[in-house]
Amino acid sequence: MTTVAEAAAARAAANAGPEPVTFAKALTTAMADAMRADDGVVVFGEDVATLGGVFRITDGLQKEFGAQRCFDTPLAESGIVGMALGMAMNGLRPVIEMQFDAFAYPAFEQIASHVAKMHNRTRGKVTLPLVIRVPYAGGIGGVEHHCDSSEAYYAHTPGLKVFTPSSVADAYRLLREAIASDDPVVFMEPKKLYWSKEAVSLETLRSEFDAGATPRAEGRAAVVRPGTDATIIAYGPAVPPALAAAEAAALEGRSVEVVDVRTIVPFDDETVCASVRKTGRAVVVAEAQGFASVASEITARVQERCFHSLAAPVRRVTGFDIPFPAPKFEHWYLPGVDRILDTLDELQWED
Amino acid sequence: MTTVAEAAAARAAANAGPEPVTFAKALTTAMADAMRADDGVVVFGEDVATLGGVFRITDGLQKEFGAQRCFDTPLAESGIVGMALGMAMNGLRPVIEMQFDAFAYPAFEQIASHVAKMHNRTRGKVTLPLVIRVPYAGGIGGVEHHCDSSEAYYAHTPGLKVFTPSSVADAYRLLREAIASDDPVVFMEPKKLYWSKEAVSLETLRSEFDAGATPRAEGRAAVVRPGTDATIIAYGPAVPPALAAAEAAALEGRSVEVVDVRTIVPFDDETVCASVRKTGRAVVVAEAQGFASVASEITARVQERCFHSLAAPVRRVTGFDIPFPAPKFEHWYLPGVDRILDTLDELQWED
Amino acid sequence: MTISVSSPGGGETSLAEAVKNFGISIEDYMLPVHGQIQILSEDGTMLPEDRRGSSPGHQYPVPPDEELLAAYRRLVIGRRVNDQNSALVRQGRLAVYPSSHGQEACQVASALCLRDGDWMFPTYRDAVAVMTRGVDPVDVMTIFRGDWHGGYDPHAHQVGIQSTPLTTQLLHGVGVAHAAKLRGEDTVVLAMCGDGATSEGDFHEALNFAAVFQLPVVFFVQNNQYAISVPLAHQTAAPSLAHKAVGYGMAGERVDGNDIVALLAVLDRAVTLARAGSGPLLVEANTYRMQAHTNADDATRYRNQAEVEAWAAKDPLNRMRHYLRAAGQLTDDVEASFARDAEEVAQHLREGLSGEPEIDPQDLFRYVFTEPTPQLREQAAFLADEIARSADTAPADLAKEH
Amino acid sequence: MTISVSSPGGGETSLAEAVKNFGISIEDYMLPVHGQIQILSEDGTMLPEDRRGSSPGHQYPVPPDEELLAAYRRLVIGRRVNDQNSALVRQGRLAVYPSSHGQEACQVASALCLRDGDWMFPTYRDAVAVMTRGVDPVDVMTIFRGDWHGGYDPHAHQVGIQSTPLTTQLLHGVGVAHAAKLRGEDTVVLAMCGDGATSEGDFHEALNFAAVFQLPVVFFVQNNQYAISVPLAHQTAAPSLAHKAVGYGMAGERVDGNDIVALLAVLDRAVTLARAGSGPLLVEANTYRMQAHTNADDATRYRNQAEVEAWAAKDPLNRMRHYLRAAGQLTDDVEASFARDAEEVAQHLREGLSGEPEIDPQDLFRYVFTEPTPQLREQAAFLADEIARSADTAPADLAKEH
Ligand SMILES: Cc1ncc(C[n+]2csc(CCOP(=O)(O)OP(=O)(O)O)c2C)c(N)n1
Ligand SMILES: Cc1ncc(C[n+]2csc(CCOP(=O)(O)OP(=O)(O)O)c2C)c(N)n1
Ligand SMILES: [Mg+2]
Ligand SMILES: [Mg+2]
Repeated sequence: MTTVAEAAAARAAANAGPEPVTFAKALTTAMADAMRADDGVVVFGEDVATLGGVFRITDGLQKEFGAQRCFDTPLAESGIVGMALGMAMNGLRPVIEMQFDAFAYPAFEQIASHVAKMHNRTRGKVTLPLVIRVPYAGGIGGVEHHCDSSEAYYAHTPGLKVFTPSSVADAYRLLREAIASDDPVVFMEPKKLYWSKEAVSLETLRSEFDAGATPRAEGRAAVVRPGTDATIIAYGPAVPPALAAAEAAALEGRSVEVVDVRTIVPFDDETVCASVRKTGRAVVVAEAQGFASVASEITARVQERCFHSLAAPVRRVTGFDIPFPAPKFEHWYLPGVDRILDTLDELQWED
Repeated sequence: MTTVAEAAAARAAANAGPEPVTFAKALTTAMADAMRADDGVVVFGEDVATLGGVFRITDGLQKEFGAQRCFDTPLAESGIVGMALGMAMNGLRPVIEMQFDAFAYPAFEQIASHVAKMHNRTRGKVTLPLVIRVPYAGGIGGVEHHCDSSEAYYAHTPGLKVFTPSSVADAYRLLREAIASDDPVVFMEPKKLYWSKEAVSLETLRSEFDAGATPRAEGRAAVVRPGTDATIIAYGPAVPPALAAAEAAALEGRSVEVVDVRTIVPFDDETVCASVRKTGRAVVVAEAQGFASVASEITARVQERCFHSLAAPVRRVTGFDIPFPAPKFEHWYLPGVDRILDTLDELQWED
Repeated sequence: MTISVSSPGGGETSLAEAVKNFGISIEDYMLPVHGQIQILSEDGTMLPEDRRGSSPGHQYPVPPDEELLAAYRRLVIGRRVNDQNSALVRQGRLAVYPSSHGQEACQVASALCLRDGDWMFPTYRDAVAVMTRGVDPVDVMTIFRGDWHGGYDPHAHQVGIQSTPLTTQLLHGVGVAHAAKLRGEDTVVLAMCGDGATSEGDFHEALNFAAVFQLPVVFFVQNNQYAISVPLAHQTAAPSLAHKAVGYGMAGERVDGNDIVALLAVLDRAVTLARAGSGPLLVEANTYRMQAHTNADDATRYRNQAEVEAWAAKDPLNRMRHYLRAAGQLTDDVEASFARDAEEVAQHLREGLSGEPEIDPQDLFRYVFTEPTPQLREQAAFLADEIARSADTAPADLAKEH
Repeated sequence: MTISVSSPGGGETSLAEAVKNFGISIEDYMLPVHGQIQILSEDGTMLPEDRRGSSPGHQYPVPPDEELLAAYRRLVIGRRVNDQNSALVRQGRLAVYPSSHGQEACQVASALCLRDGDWMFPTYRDAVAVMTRGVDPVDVMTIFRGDWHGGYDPHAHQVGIQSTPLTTQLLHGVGVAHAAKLRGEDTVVLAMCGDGATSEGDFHEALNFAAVFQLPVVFFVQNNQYAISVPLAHQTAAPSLAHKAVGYGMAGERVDGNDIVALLAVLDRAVTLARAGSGPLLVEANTYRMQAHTNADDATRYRNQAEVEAWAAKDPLNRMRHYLRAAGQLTDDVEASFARDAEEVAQHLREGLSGEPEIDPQDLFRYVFTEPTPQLREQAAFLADEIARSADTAPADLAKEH
């Protein structure tokens, strides 16, 4: 809740204050700052060193920190995660990149059976300060296997934290927090937001983070647009269409609050439920296929916790239960403003 | 709904009619019958041939059908699934065994990126009649990695069907259907039920199946106990405690209907919603950790579809969001009768 | 279906047999030649037999000149296809194209070494191989145009989908070969991947399964020296990728991947051995990815022009052209006719990819399963309704969508 | 932390260096000896040097007799531990125990070849190795008693958890070695797996990563001929598992896994080479799983008694015992004292595993993360409440649970 003002300010104030910064730049800066602050932080993966990553998110890190702290590995994702686990056991804080969402699947056993379980299995004797960065979801016209929304696989796996920023400021903040965390974090980066820009000051974010001036974003959803009539709960790539839908709804006289989940695990029941109890109506928006998804979870817990405040069932706007479609079909798949507005319309306003 | 009578009969009539048969025997017989009926059916995996599987589910198949149709592979799950995919492309109907739930994870990329997508990707030109058998869930005092409930990973992946029987008759029927299906089926076998027995006639089931006499179980939930006051929705290993809870509730004067989902994908909204609309109260019971799970999905869709019939929020009784615990802790983890009864009690009966 | 052949696990026998056949040690059978097989020199002259890099147990018949001429025609078409597709990307007609420019000899040889009934399992970069095998070039481009995940029927030409998840397709090839073997068919499978892909676990599992079940699979690695930006030295510390065969009890071969003569000789022999029951083989072709990984990549960030130029001098087309001209096979007329054939394919591509493809949103739900589930039917109806409603309020030409 | 050593990818250099050091070819460096290294004959006599299976570049110093005596003591204890644990399973004190009976020489040598600061990454079957490394035997049994997933602190003895998902732990060992190398520490990692496990993709990825980054990891494969019911011939068609080293540019070794002298010699050399910067090595020990996979398994379903008996004749304890007695090292007194030491460990196990362990249900939520999430706090409270309520209605002795 603390970031309402900030986020609104950042999003709106493009005409004054700091220069616009891309989401990608915020991520790169977060890694560089973390590497400067702690020389145990190492970055590796496929094409992250010389090339700076296929999305250039690790650009410049090898140059500044050398080939020992930012390096390319052989092409093997299970190898990357398994080796990172060992390095985390032995005093380092690896930040690893999976090149695309679906290309993290070869590492699924290492992630689900070891990364998620090592701390618990050893009664806390082994901690794994390890960040697995996963560029995810669609909206970029990518071919098959390059646009999966895989967050549910991780969110369903006990022992993993799952973060997913939707704003430039959160990209910086959440990645710093993920790297600083002693728990393994799967860090889901909405690819389509990499080139989005906001006027935020990375210097300010850095000094705030270093000073511990801002409360942790982990476990705190952000009310990114206040409203009174209904709540949209969204995360990652679904936040921009959610905000746009709220804006459009406002023109029709409906005041819609938008909550950005930010960290799926741990989940912020407090902020989400406070909003829904206030508005009495809720729509959950997520890009992933809906069946047995994070959106299902949010829907289920909101109705469990806010049942008597609800004027209508909690509704979902998600991807269809189909493999992510080819580029030319993408626009029919992605939850867009109209679909969200239609769903808002159906929340039994006549009652 | 068609199986209400049958299931009730089968479960009750242990004193008359056919000899008790184990769940394991029903599965073995289903495979043998399928192999007899279609010589394209091949069975392979780790230790399935000479040994007959660590649970003996494939016992005798190599002996009857030879080493070409039932054989052991090198120890590599991705290899097993990937090779099975190629064999399915080339005219066979592989039935493969993953030795334990968590040991299917090395195959996750093959399953999620290929098995689930090949039919769609090729506009239906390639069909994959492939069954991936996964012994799953706990209740057997197994050590780590041997008791995961992994159904949500598959159910969330579009393109996979997910079956999970809870009765001996369904073990036979659903496995025959899975093998006969032209779509890939992840066949989840509750380990703790392998040694459960029911008085059913495998001969009758066989001739019914071969004659197409019974309607398909795929996509049809079964009302395994009728009731009027509340509905318990469960599947796989959660069905027996659900039935026991319903029985206990009956002693307290509450008539609880129990719906066995049977096939998670495709899901039977019709039967589930008809029950909940009738009773007005619902509890979803599943052994898997609850977060972003199949139970979340069922909860979400029931409240979406039955909101105005609900006298109380749909509640969940699931595993905790922790790695599956060590044997001596298991009883605290598994959703048991008391926990289900407690939850039933909380469904705002006073309203 | 009748399953007829012998049981898996015959590893030792087959190695022993190979050794007997060639009169060499097991290690000599498995180990690739120390250099690589090369038949045509870089300036296009045929090397004397004792300078081709072969050694006992590794001998290769040279294909007749007519075959070489036909292969050259394919090279010319392949090069034209690569360059046409790259142009189509620049014109916005294709979203992306991973070009095999420079690797055309590998592409052509992988198709020509197979006969009808054999299977090929290609990657995203093997479009030219797939076309050479007979698939309509426009259909091959569907994935890169973005109107579906793939545009051809794998069964029609016995060509697997062009796989993106690296190395996964090798296992599919192993499965296809296994099914064929169980039925007693003499299908050979050519399973293709890149140098980077050899690092994935599935590479290991595929080679091992093929070796243990003694399947007729030729694993063909196009070592183009890079996996996107990562050079071979970061993929392996082995003397060559072909050395990996040893760990599976398999024979490994190295071949000059810009020498179509050597490629045909080596792959033909491998396919023949595999068909005769030798078990699987691994062939590594040394070649070079002359262009960036895809149009989205900037190769200047990780390699220098001198390296690229050194490889340009080894161009597979030039070499073959010089040889065939010197041999009197390639006259000006023939060359002109090849150019025309190439231009025809290019034109077919341009035309086929010129308009916007007709697409039907309901296809989204049609092929997920053999029959849509109730949930998919609901979702299909939801989308149809949404489109219908938006058509009511939108320009008329959108109305055709439903 | 200061990172000080050179960058990864130095594969070629290190191979070339090895070749220079030993004056042999690259292939001869990588290929395992054609037979296997054996120093002690099956009847317990020391073989002459030219009959130990070694070849140029593969020479091994024999450890002094005192070391062999100490190793024998460990063998005696290891055997006793195996048999005691199997008995505890029969008595219901342990849920399961995968015994290394017959493999004790491998178990003991893997612990003895390491020094303080080195790491071991064992499997579920390597309990004796873990104990020999210094972990309390009762703590090692926690996983098999079922009161937690593991009972020891991996950092306390630099021993990874006993891994169940096959081969996954090799990569953890690679990571530990990599971190140490980046800090300039001279840690060596012994990464252990079985014959069956070599078929998994992670085996490939681990060996390749170690080779490419030139890490000081000794991969130690206990080839006990079976993966549950599946014999070696169904795992691989290679002449030996050690041949797999070649594909990574690594040296492979075969050693008699029932000969503790050869094992110590080979592993000591491997650890020394690795510490000196040779890069990783692969050692395959040929041994035999004398008992069923675990107590839950029935080995008579897939192997015959004659095979078991043939291996019984090669028992690692007998061989060492004969040698040491002949050498005058092993007197009756010494032998009696070893038996007492073994009995002491057995008694410690019996006592430590006699009662029901105290367990706290709240532990379920304590270690999932470094701090419980709000959701876990809720669930913890839910369970505490449930237990409290059931205690109200249940026998008093359950009340202590919260
Ligand atoms: C499992 C997986 N991981 C990562 C990627 C992303 N990726 C696509 S191509 C490529 C490089 C492949 O290199 P190589 O195998 O040498 O083939 P080339 O592109 O050179 O033909 C990578 C890393 C992928 N497609 N699949
Ligand atoms: C990834 C994975 N797949 C399957 C299993 C089940 N499993 C446990 S032990 C075993 C056999 C292992 O054989 P090997 O590697 O030779 O070791 P050994 O038991 O002989 O010591 C199998 C298949 C597992 N533990 N992990
Ligand atoms: Mg390459
Ligand atoms: Mg073994």
